[in-house]
Amino acid sequence: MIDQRNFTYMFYGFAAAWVIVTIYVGFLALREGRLRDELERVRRMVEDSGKKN
Amino acid sequence: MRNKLVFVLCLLAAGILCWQLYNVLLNLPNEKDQGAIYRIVYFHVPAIFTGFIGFFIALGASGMYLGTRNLKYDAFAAAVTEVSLTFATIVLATGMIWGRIIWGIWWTWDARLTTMLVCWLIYAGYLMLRRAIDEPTQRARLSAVVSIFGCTDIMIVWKSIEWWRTQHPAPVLSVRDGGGMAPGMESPIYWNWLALMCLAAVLVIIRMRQENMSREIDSLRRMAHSY
Amino acid sequence: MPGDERALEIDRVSKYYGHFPALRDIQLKIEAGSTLALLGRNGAGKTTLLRILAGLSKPSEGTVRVGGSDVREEKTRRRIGVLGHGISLYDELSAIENLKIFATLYGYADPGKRAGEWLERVGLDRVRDGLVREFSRGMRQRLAVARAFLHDPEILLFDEPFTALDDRAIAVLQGLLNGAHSAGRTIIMSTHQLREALVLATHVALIQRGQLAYTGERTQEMLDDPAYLYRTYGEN
Amino acid sequence: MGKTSVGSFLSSTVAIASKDLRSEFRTKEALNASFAFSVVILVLFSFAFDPSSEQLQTISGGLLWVVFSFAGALILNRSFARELQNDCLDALISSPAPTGALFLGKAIANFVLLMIVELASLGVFALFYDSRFGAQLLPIALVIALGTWGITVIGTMFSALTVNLRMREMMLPTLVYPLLIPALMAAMTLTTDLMSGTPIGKDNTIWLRVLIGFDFIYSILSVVFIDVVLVG
Repeated sequence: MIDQRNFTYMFYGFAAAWVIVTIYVGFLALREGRLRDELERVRRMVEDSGKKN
Repeated sequence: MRNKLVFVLCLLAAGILCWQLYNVLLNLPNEKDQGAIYRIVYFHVPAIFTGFIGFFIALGASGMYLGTRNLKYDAFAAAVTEVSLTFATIVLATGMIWGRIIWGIWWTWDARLTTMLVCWLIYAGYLMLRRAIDEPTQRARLSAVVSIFGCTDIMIVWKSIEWWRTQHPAPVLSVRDGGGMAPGMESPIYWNWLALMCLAAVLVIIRMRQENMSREIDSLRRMAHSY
Repeated sequence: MPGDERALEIDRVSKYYGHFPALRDIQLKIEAGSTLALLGRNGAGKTTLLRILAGLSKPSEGTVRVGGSDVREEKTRRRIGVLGHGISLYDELSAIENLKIFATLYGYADPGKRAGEWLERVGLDRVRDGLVREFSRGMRQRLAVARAFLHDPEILLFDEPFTALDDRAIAVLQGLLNGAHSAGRTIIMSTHQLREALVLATHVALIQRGQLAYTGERTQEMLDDPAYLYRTYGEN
Repeated sequence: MGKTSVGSFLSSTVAIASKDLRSEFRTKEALNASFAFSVVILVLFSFAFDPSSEQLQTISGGLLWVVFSFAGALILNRSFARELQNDCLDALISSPAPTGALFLGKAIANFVLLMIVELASLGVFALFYDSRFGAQLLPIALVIALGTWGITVIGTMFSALTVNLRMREMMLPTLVYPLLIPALMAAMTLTTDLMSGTPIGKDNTIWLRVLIGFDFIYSILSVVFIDVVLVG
């Protein structure tokens, strides 16, 4: 049976590792969304200024 | 093709991690002094390996960029550094939690801890520098130089504190000193390392794609202004 | 050919900012003794090209050579003089100190003598020990011109030379440019001031969106109607 | 040919260094600011610790180097920024002087300026904290010189690297201080030892080696990479 001493702290340690990875993945996802929006916007901007000329 | 690779690597990482989590929690014997907390080592050590390998790969990629001036290498270096920094953060966090129980303190100015912290600070600076430069070619050039300076520094720190006070457990793996952990207790470290490398590869691929996208945004913006 | 030894050759030069091509495939040979007016809109790439010619930035592709050696080589840089937007002088130093530094960097054995001569030529010898900070705008500009001509360069690069200058400095500069031209120096200048530039120029190059749209000798038509080039070779 | 190019390298280095020093001595802006700042920090530290206690001996090295590296940031921030004012940097780069000479000239000027500030604040330190370093004066001077060269080499390089950036003043310390850790660590340990009367010997020669190695490695790296930073 698993040792009960310090079990909660072991759990915190594992959780910390996974929380950090999750935060990073969330951060990547946010940036992905922001970049896609921006790319779309800038593409439209280039098309517009191309038309004007 | 690339998506398929990401998917496979994800699956592989998840599979190994679940299997090893089960293994670590339920199959491994208890350690006589430390209690359950020693199991943190199965994340701590693989994260160290992954992080440090990443920083050295970033050094290589930065050198390759300066040699070839191909922005592909710059995107790679940036992605690897950022992902490695995430793993360095994991190392520090898990290490501090372990230290709180075993040493009774969150932090100590020990050789290995200090190296990791210096490493963290240097590469955080690297990422901040990247954000402060708009022009992609200039950014690539300058951050490659910073990466080379930073990696050199870590090697100097590492060498210089080998003679310094050390409180950190000596490396426990058998490859280093032919002893330490029992063979059955050691293998999860390697398995988890493999899993974390797969995870890191996935993150690097995604991050690199973003780097390329932001470069494209930059060039489109310049194009819009030039008309 | 003896002329070739001194010609400036721009061979398939491109410059990218990320993926954006600021200069694309510029191919141009500037014969020794010619005066080239580099024309184009803001952001067309004139300054980028001049910076590459001056060795201030490296092309992403292609080479720039003078007499067969790259512009970043030490001996080539000795043959090039640059005057950019800024005056490139130190405010806290005196006129003579400023020129002496550059004379030293250009390897003159007696930098003080060289600096003194040039102060005389631009009419600043009476204020040789005055700090540049205290100089009037015109005096600063004349000193800047002296700084650029100090090492008697074969190739002179000017970025918008007339824009910031006052009348007297324009007169000094035009005098020096004429002198340099008749002494067989190569002059390359980028400018908005079409008329002034075209009067001096023997050749013209028009850059449009990073590409060379036109290059050739300056013709009478251009003098009569400075906008002619833009109308004929421009995109709109 | 070899001899003349070494000669021109040296004369360019000297020209750049003396130009920087001359214009700084004329305005004394960076010198004054940096010295005033050091004195303020020294005074502030006296509230943090009991200046007369035994404890001070063990932290004096650390305290001094914290002051020195803060003072250094003020001087180094100005180093390449000074060249931006009238586009002077362009004129220097397009001149035949090698970029390595340019770097070394500026590094030497910064070294001299920083040493002046350091010696002055060392005097203030001795006054406020009643320190005596007479016995170990020469080794202390050596350690200070080596540590300062470390700060200036890294600082000058990153001053060049950050010169065209927005937020230059913030980026420079963020990048420079982590890199300086091994040099500062060595200098702090050695200074503390020397101040408390322990000469450089068996136990701490290792730190001297670290300091010398740091200076040597980064001097070489900087001269090699300065061209990439300034030109491309």
